[in-house]
Amino acid sequence: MITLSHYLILSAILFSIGLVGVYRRKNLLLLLFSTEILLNAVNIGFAAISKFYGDLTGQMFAFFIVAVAASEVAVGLGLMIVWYKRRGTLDIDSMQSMHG
Amino acid sequence: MFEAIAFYLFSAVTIAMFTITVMSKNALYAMSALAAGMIMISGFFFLLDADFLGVVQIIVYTGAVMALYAFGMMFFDTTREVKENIRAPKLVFLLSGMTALLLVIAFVAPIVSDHIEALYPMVEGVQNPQAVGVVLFTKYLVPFEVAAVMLLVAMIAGIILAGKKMDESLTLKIDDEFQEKGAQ
Amino acid sequence: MDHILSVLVFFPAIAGLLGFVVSKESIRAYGLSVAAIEFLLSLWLWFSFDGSYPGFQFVEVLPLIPSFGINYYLGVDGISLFIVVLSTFITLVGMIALSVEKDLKNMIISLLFLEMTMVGVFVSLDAIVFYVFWELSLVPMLYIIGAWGGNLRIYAAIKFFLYTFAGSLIMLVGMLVMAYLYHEATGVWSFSITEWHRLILPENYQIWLFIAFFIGLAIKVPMFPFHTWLPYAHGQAPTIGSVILAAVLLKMGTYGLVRLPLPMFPDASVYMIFPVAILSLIMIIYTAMVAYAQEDMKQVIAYSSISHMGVIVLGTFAMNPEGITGSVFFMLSHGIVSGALFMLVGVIYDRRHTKLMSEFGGLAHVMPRYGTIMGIMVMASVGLPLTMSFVGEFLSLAGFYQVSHTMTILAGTSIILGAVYMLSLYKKSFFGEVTKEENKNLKDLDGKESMALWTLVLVTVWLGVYPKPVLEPINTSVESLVSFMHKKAITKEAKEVIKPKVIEREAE
Amino acid sequence: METYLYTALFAPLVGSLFAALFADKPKNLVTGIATSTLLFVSWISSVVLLLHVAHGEEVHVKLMDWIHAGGLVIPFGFIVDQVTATMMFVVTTVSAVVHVYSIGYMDHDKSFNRFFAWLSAFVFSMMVLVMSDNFAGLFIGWEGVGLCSWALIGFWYHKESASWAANEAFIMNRIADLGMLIGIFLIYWNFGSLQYDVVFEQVADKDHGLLMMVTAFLFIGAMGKSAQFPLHTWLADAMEGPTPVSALIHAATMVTAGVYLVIRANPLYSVVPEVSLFVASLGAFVAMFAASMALVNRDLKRIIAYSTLSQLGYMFVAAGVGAYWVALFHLMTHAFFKALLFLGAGNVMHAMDDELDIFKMGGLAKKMQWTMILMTIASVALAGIYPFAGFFSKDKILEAAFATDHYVLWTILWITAGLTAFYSFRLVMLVFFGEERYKIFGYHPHEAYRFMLWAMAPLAVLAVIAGFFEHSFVHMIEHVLPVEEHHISTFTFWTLIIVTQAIALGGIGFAVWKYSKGGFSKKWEETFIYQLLFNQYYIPKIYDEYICKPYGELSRIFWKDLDLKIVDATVDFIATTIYKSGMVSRVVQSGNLSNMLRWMGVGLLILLLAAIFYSPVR
Repeated sequence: MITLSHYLILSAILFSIGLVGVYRRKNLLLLLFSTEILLNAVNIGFAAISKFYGDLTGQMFAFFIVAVAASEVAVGLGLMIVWYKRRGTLDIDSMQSMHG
Repeated sequence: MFEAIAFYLFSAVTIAMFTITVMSKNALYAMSALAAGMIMISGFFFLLDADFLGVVQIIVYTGAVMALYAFGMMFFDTTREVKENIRAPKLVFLLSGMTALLLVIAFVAPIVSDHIEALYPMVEGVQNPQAVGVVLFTKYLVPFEVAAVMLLVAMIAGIILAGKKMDESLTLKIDDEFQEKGAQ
Repeated sequence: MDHILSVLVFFPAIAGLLGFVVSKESIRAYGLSVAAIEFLLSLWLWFSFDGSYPGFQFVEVLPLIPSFGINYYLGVDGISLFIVVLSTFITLVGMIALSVEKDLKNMIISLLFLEMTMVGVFVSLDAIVFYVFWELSLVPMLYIIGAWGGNLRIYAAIKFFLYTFAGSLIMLVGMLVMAYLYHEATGVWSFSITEWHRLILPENYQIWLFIAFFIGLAIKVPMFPFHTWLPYAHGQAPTIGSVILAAVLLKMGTYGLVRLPLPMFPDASVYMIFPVAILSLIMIIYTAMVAYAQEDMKQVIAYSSISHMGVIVLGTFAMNPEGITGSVFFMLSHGIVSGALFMLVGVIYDRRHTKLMSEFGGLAHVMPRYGTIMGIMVMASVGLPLTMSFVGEFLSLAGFYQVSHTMTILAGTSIILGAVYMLSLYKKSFFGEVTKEENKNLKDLDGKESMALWTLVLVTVWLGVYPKPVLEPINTSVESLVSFMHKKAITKEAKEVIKPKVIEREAE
Repeated sequence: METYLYTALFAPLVGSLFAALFADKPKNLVTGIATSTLLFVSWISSVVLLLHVAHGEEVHVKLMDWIHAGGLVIPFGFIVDQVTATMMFVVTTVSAVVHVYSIGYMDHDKSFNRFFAWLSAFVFSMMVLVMSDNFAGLFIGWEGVGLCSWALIGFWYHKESASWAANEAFIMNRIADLGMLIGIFLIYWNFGSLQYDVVFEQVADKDHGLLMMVTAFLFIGAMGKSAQFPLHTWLADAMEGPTPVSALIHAATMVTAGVYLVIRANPLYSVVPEVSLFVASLGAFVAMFAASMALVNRDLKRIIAYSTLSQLGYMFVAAGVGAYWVALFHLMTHAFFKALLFLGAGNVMHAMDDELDIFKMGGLAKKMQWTMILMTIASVALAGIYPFAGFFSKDKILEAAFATDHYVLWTILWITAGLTAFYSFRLVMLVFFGEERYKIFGYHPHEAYRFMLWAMAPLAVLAVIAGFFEHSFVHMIEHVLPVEEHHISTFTFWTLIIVTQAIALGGIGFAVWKYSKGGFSKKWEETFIYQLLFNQYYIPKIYDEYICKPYGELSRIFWKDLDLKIVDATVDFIATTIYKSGMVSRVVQSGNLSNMLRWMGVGLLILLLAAIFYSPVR
């Protein structure tokens, strides 16, 4: 029987995979992919909780997360294109002007 | 039984796909794997009786987002292998592993106990999209509209950012100053 | 005029906002008239104040956050009334003597905002409102020091801001704990200071809370060893900044002592008399000596302020009507006298752009009228009878004498040491021959300076000779405060130390 | 009578304010005349009051409440009883004379108007001092005279020495004032009031130790104002002021305020013999101590200043042994002849272009006959020769000391009487007789204005005849002060008079004999004793070396080392520590997104740990 814990553990694992990506990726585009993984991992968690507690709120959150993710991609990609046109690279190490 | 099989199957595929996304050196592979993973995730949603969410997942992610990425990648040089200077890879796995472990511990020994009461319980006998629609357009109407506006704003922002006239924009000039400072 | 206090608080602020649209040429007249109206309003407040009633008058209550008992709660009693009048008066006088040329508009607008916060602190009876005005008062002052100050102005301004801000945060914690304890005791949330006064706490709670409040207030006073921001602030601030800082802002600390910890924690106050008195003594003697060593006229007066504030704190902790009345009166007189002294230094600074005493000498030949006023104010600062300061100093020390004989003698050295540094200041800059060529053709006081300064001289002498109109309302409120503290005290020592009026003393 | 009281009190104030209006204007004779006239008015009122109270009445008025706080009620109340009336008479007489005299003396001074403003202000303060009916009022006057004395000593403020002396006087007085203030506090908290009558009524029920404290602290105040050892140095330095000021303030009136205080508080002092004995002993010591310094000094005014000190010592002896009326009597006679002496010295200074060294004078009698006569009268009176005023009062002091069995005090005073006679005539001889040394230094002395001499005349008359009013004075004063009959035999009485007269005449004779022969040899000036006396027992130097300089030094250390380097540095240290920790941790802000993400991961990990192990919900 698949219980809530299964889903949550899956969600945790996917989230960790996303984290690995976020930590090790230097290419901005691929970094953005990793964040998508994070968001999706969380979405699974929400949907699962929504089901096992019989509450639609979880799904609602998942919807908004999807909406946020979509906007993020739109803006993020736009920024990346700008950056790439100017610098010819998407490597994070080249972006250090916020150096404190 | 069917559910268990489906769950494990989807899980395995999703994990594999996402791992490829994260580890692959080729951006095209990574993107394709990501798209596959997304579809598998929509499978989970169907399993979880969240039909509407599953559909949205496929349309938005696999359809819109991945298409966006695909178009975006056309701007970049994606045929080359991505060169990444990864520092302290062990640390990455350590951190992620620890986080995963802790999350799993947290979930296996549920801290959030059974006291949760459903705010908007699912109504028996009503189809999921219908129920979602009712809640979305009553309780979450304002956030929903805000999300809509946000998407609109994001869309316009994306158009402007990726638009043609960016060479003359203000950001460029400021950026040159940054470069000079960075050089110093 | 039921809302006279609100009008007093917000009129300058609204006028300040409108000031942005006033043209540059007429801004001085505009500022003057706003300050004058505000002063007249405060005079009206004074005249319609019932001096024989000890409690709060002109009370206004308006709920702000009812669920936490935070109200917009204003009121004045004899203790705060005159400090309010002092604030508006000093602002007006300072505005008259204002000699800033650069960004005059911004200066006047900041002054008006400052006036709002000053009046606000003294009339608010809700801890949160009090705290808000208390913190807001830092902002215009920060701006005044930072924008019109001397070479080290940024350092001085930031030091001033951070130091006092850190102190008041500790006080804020005290306030929150106090509110929590009030809630625990009564089940109701309240930030009303008058409600807090009624809450009787066990002694150990009192002591901790007292310390929290005391640190916040002590930095503002400033008590030794938290005093070092003051010389910098004074040294760098423009004249008007120093005047208001010394005359009114420092009084917030001592006023706070009378208003908050004393009636709230009578037992802790008695318990802490000794350490506080030791700090005050160090402050009196030590800073008086430091003042003597200074080379800069303004620094002498800055340190002398600290020394005098020590006497005020000592008088506050006398725990009898004589001492507390004296210390409240001394706040007023110190406000007027030190304000005048800073203004006087400003006069010479405007002419010579230096404040070093070694640059002067023989000024009495060149600027006789200036010398006369300076002489009067120096003597007032020294505490000569028939000036305002004497009344305050005499009563403060007399009050504290009941607490400790030896410590009063030590504190009394302030009258000697005060004479030492003030007279040597006067001697170095005004007596002797005119040695420097630049000093030979200095202009004497001009019209606006004379007007501002003579007003201050008149007030100093008038209230020195006939302090009754001011002393009586103060005394009425202080007497009820002290007998209230006496009734509220729970420990035996506190009951013994807090001595209400003689008649009540004998009745027991 | 109230009208007279207020007239006597406020006439000088009006004069002062009037003169102050012209303070920064050039000389205007009107100020001098107006203030003098007003003082004359005040004098008339005082005389009327004196005659009124002579038969045992009192005038007591209350102008208004001054301070009212808690249980402390201080009114502006004024009382004129016999003591006050005597003091008022002395003060107004001397000051009226001095005002008129000053019109001539300050003739050429550019700050003529300012001088009169301060002088009249001084008289007002002095009147407040003597007329108040409570200790706080007394303190107002007390500080007021101190202020005026400061302004008048430093009148010629362009001189460094003058402004220095002014500050010294003020600060020394302040030290004593602290004692007085403490005395006042003690009185308030134990007697519940500061009114004389209320306080004196309760003396009987109070603890002896308390009364000792009260009297001791009040006496500290008196010591400062009356320049008793160790606070005496300011008086000699105060001679930097214009001479009329020295005559009025530093001889006749202000310095006697201390004596007045002791006399006024006699109900307190008479019940504490310990303190009274101390007062008397200190008085006797100062009498001798000051006289010894006067012996060798070369400065005209300083000699007279030391003689003032010495005579104040006499007064304190009288007050200390319980003969309060004698002290007051001596205060009065002394005021007359000492003021006269100073004004005479003023004439000399004027004639000699402000030269003060008596060894540069000599033989002035020819040029300044009248001044010589007046000063000789004053000196004889000072020496205490019958029938001059000094005889009566000084003899009474010696008698009182002897009769109360204070033989040591008597001996000291007796010797001092000889010294007094000697130095007074040393002065007269060196200034007015002998070789005309001033010619060597090129001075052209001339007699003072006629009206100045006329102005001095009343004082001269009083210096001669005041003594004869002894009985009427006793008759009047016994209403308020204890007048004890001393039980000494007629034989002892006459012996004492003869012995005293003998030593005084001996002193005069020695001085006249020695200085008509040309004075002491140079060798004497090299002896240790001479040097010791000439340097005023090195006390000013000691004060300078061991009090002023260390104070200055300590102040500097407090400022530079303690305040800036420790207290402020601690604060700054806290600030810089926070700042530096920021500098250290800014490495985190490398601007590298990847690094920042990793830090975020660390934070997430920590939060998770906290959530699991420290979860509030279990």
